[in-house]
Amino acid sequence: MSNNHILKVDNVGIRFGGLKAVSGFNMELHQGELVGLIGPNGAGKTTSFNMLTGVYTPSEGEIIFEGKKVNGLPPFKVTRLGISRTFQNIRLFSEMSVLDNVKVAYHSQAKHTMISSILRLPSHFIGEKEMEEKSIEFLKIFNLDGDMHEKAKNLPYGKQRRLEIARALAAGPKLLLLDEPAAGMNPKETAELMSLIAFIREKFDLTILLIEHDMNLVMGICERIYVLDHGQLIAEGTPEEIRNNPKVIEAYLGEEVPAHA
Amino acid sequence: MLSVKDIDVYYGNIHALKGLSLDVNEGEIVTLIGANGAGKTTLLKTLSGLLKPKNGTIHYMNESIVGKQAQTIVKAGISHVPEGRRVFATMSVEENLELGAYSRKDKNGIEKDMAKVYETFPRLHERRKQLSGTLSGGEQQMLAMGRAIMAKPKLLLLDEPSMGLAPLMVQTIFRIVEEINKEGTTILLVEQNANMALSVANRAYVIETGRVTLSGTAKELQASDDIKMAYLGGHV
Amino acid sequence: GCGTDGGSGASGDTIKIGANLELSGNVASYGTSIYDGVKLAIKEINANGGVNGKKLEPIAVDNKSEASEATNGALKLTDQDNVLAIIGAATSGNTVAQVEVANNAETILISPSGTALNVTVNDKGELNPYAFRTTFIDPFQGTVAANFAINELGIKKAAVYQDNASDYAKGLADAFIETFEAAGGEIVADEAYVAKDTDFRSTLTRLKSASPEFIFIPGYYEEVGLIVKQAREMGIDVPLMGGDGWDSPTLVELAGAEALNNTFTTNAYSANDPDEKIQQFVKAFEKEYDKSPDGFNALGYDTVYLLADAIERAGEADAEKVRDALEQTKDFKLVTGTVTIDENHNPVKSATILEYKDGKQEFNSKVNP
Amino acid sequence: MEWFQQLVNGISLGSIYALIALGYTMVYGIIKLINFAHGEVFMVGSFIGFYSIVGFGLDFFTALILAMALCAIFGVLIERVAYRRLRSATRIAALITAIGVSFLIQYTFIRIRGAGPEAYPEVFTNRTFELFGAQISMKSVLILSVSIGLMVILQFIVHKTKIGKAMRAVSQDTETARLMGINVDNTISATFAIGSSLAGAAGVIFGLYYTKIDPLMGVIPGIKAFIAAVLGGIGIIPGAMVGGLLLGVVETAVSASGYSLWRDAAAFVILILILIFRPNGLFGKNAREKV
Amino acid sequence: MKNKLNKFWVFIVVAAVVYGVVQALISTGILNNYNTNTLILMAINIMLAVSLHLVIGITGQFSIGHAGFMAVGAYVSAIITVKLGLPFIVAIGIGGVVAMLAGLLVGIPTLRLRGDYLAIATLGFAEIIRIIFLNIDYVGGAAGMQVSKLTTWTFAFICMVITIAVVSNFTNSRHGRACLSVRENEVAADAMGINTTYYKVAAFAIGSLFAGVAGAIYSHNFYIIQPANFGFLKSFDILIFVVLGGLGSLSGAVISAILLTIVSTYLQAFPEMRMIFYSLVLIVVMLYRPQGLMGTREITDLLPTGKFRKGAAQGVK
Ligand SMILES: Nc1ncnc2c1ncn2[C@@H]1O[C@H](COP(=O)(O)OP(=O)(O)OP(=O)(O)O)[C@@H](O)[C@H]1O
Ligand SMILES: Nc1ncnc2c1ncn2[C@@H]1O[C@H](COP(=O)(O)OP(=O)(O)OP(=O)(O)O)[C@@H](O)[C@H]1O
Ligand SMILES: [Mg+2]
Ligand SMILES: [Mg+2]
Repeated sequence: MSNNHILKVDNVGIRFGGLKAVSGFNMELHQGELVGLIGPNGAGKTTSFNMLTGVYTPSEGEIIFEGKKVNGLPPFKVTRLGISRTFQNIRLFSEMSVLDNVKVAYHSQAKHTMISSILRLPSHFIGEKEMEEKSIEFLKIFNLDGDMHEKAKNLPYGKQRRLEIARALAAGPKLLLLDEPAAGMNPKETAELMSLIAFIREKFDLTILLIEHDMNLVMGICERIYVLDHGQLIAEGTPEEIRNNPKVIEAYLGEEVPAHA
Repeated sequence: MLSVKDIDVYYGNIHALKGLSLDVNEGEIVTLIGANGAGKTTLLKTLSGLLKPKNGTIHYMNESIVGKQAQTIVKAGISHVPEGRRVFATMSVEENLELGAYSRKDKNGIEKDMAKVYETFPRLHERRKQLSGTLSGGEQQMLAMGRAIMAKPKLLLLDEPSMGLAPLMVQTIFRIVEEINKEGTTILLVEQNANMALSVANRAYVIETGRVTLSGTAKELQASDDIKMAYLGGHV
Repeated sequence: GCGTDGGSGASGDTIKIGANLELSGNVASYGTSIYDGVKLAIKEINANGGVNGKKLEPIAVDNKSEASEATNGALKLTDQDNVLAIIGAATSGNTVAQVEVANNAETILISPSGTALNVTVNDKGELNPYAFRTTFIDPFQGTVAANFAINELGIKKAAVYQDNASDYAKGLADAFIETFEAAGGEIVADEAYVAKDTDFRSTLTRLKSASPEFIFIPGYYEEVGLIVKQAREMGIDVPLMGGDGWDSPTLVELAGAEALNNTFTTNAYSANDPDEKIQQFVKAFEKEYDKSPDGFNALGYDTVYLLADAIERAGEADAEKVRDALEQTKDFKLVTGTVTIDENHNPVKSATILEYKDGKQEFNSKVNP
Repeated sequence: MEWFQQLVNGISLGSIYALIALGYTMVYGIIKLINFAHGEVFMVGSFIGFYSIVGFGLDFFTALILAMALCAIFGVLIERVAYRRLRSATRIAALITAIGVSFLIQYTFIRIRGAGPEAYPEVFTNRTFELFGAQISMKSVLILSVSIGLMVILQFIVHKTKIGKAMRAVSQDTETARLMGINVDNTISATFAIGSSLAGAAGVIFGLYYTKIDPLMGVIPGIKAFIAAVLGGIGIIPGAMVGGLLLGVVETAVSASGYSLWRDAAAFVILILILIFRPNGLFGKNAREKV
Repeated sequence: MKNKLNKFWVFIVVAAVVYGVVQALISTGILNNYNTNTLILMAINIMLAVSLHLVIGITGQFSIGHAGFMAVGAYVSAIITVKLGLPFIVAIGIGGVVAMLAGLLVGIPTLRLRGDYLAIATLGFAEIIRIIFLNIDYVGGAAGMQVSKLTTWTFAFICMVITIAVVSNFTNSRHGRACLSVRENEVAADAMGINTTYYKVAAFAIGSLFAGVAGAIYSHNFYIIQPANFGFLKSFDILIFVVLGGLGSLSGAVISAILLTIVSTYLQAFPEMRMIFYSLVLIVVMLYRPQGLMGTREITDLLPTGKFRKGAAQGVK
């Protein structure tokens, strides 16, 4: 199991001015795993995602994805290598239609050139047609095809969250990073989201890393969990181990651990 | 203390609140639960004067506050902690708290309340010179609540104080909510985290697409199967 | 109609005169000044019974100080309004933008203040058959100034500080430098400024350290006023000289009477000239607009009279005949001098050299072309 | 010592830019509006000063106060009529409106009094003194001190007073500011009043220093003030001051080297270089969006 | 898909018809020189508006120095016909290409700036370009350069149609959507694999190309070009077309360019009130319709087919 890792985070750290937001972070993800990343607010979870996706360049350490070093690459190149993400604060293309949001993500898989589009050559029509069909497929999975001509900003919040995931999938990732996908959802919606995540993992053969504060969700679907506190890894293990880890209880969970998983 | 009758609120053509009514009595914690987009935030914004209802009445301490400016309502004792915290990021913690007391003139009272806030939230005292934009989510939530307390409210409107917070922090926040209430502030609490909300509240309303569909004491609702299905995670 | 009938311009008992001027935009102050002069002249002429019994009817278009709008305006005046003649524009560039239109439509075009050679003669050296001007061409004043500096003031080392955005200033400067050097003088500094500027101190500091005995400053009064003032403040006491662009009562206000001592200008006329014609104009203008006229006012005013005189001599408002009459204008007395139109459609006027003394222009000498 | 004279020249030019930029950055910082009409308020202030000195025979300081007061009212009026409705619109719509307001003021003015220039009366006998061989005019010393004084006052108002805190709160989040009990409309009006009265003061002082005023005089200084404000960092008061001075010194340095025609180009090159290396201006916080 | 193919051809056919009708009116003398010239001016303004629309409306890059690229096209093409004596059509092409190169040169360093910082940098570059021409004696400096009139209605119209077709085809493709996504949320676009710098620069280059073409048509229509014609006020004029039409709406840009050209020419007859009226029009439109005349909609959205599509979408929902 240890040699089929898809992502290896080796002693990574970053500082903002004097603040060490993350330091000495180690993590390994294996093909097909579903892993959780938890920790108190400001622990450096989102910052870690930002380093994994090229938004920030780590000031130390290495990030190896499928044998290739990805730290230092700009975000769009990282995405093209196969890491895509959602955002903690939703970042849709709000004035564009739901369909176009997904098409944008499918962009790098299409081949027709700018010239062919400007001259309306046959390759343009073929390429656009394929994009449209593929994008609608993604929307169908998330049950968003009914809203495909709606502007993204007009969707209700829950659908916007789902669209973000659909869009991230359309970018063709092997590793999907979800930043608090259930934030602002009520327990019922969260439960639906859980099954959806499990479904897409199977269907697209994905490895998933997710940040979440909803312990029902994290403990419910993650196979392994990493816990960050003050930018440092304080624990790693199965949900059961994490739930009972005194350090995690002190820093993060508090006494009232949800009873049901 | 607060009585809302049949209000309709619109965003352009969107009819967000449809003839909604509810009451809050002095000293209570009342919680509103409901799905995304049900209209909870809209209601709070209407109460604090950020939005104007098209029809209906809102009485606070037996006086109509419909059409009053936000600053007048704040002076009258209603203080609103907005969704998403909304601290003034490039101002220090202390300045944020001072702004909370913006409409007050009693210098001594302000100082006293400031001390009280720091007592309730020692973390804020520790960080009082830090720019609030660099605080962690939980700290920002504390600041937002502290800022509202600085207005010396009789009625505190809280919009999803647990959103995006770590479990430990959620517990802290709810503990503080109960403390504030014990010290005499009435609280109207909007929450997605219905479990938590119902466990601290006296009464609750359920809102769906702009209407109240259910109300009762927190105990009753916690026991209701419908509520369990819809809002407590489906574990009947 | 496309004006192929020779731009009749006369319908019934009026003669339509277009004014295509910079009434807004960058150089709005020049255009509006000219237009004030034009309006006054037309009012006077009409009050005196018009030209050949016909009233002059002005039709103005604003070219926003832009060439494209000037072309378009000229097309409107020729194609739509069928004017007999167009007065404008204030600057050479905006006039050049109308020349072809006027030629094609056989409509007279008179620029009151466009000094560049290519207003009346195109780049290939051919005469633009319908284009005229009321003001001097550039080289004459520059030559006069250079001769004056050398012969009257005994200057050996001169500096030039010119308005870079104006072809007028450039023309004067080139002629000055050429004449001055040919006569054995030395140009110790040649600097330029940008129109609409207000702070000239840094370049003046440079000029000062070149120690010239005389500075030639071709340009318009708006900047020149400030330059003179700032130069004196910086301790530059040498004689300063410029052309008719200096001519405005505002110059004295801007620079201050004291700073203007020891400065000279070439001009076709002086508002302080006791000459009856000039004083009449000054009085009429002050009565109408409650301010003293500047050079642009006078040129606008003169342009109308120049045109009216030609129409009168032509006997009818026919563009071709009026053009011929314009070409034959000889020793016609205007406010800005006594004019003869030469073979290149340029006015030949004698220049006067004026000296400022305590804020008053005083006659120094007269130079014939 | 020519360079010293040139440095003096540069600082006096720059302090005029700074003076206009102070008011500009104030308004700019709070409602994030590139208020092109600021240059026109400056122009109007200049004319108010002119007419009250020449027309009504007031003394300089009374004229200055009057211009500041009337400009404050004028600025508030512009905000009420033209900008208030656009608060929730895109910034670019507000920008176009500002350009419209700017044209409207210019050409209404031209319509009323013509486009020609007016010359400011000499209210002080201009004294100059010599320092290290450079001629320094008392007026430029006055302007520099006024600019620095105003900067200090503004900085105090914005950071230390209650209204200043309200202004900063409004600039970050109007809705939450209202929840604090802040009257947003009044706060914005106050900002416009202060910013516009500064523009008025700058107008009068400009007239005093440069003598010539005309209805289009606000255009170039308006743009220069915008540059100075951006150079220093949007909304940062000492930034506007430094930005203005820097701009003045750079422009003078270019002219002093004999490239006066390239002056504006060089100023822009410097500006662009600074922006490329410090994308938020000299004093701007690194406001990189937190993802 | 078929629908989109058709849309393109419908546009071409409509264009051909408009051209034919106007040409006939010109030949029969019903439209005089003045009217024709106004139409040419309109075509130029449309090109400028549409090219800037790509930069601001589609890609969201706040450029307020578009006149600079127009100046490059105007001067370069004028040099080619006047000084080198080459045909006009070559001049248009080279003028456009050189303007595009200028766009690349300006775009690459500045497009990493945002918002007002980008605005001031583009304004600065346009001024630099203008000052460069001001200081080159070869093109006449401040006095300007005389250019022979070679622009005809045909040249202007064809260039305009090409501009609209290219910008519209570009926009309605994955490349245009990439630009839109940059406008909407640059961070997210980047995270979705869009090379945001590339698309910003590409949009800027295409915008500059057509600004250059418009400049070439412009310089050969008004007999003379001077650096003063290309100052920031010109850039503002173009910006006003785009914003007034509705940011993000190509047809809005076209419509407002047409309307404002008409308003502006009509107001020539009221010289003293002209700018007052013009500014009032601007203010009133912005106050009562801050999203611009068309908002983000296209004219085709208002046609029956567009309505049908929207209706259908709502039906499913
Ligand atoms: N661009 C930045 N500049 C300065 N500090 C930053 C920046 N980005 C993040 N930080 C700081 O790094 C720390 C980690 O932030 P991060 O957003 O990663 O937390 P998180 O674990 O995602 O928290 P939450 O659960 O609240 O989302 C915080 O203290 C934050 O303020
Ligand atoms: N500014 C706005 N413009 C238009 N519609 C809005 C606006 N704000 C909210 N709405 C709509 O009004 C309805 C109620 O929204 P509201 O924000 O009050 O819901 P909520 O119950 O607070 O949901 P959440 O749990 O997501 O915070 C939703 O349909 C929403 O889309
Ligand atoms: Mg986070
Ligand atoms: Mg809400």
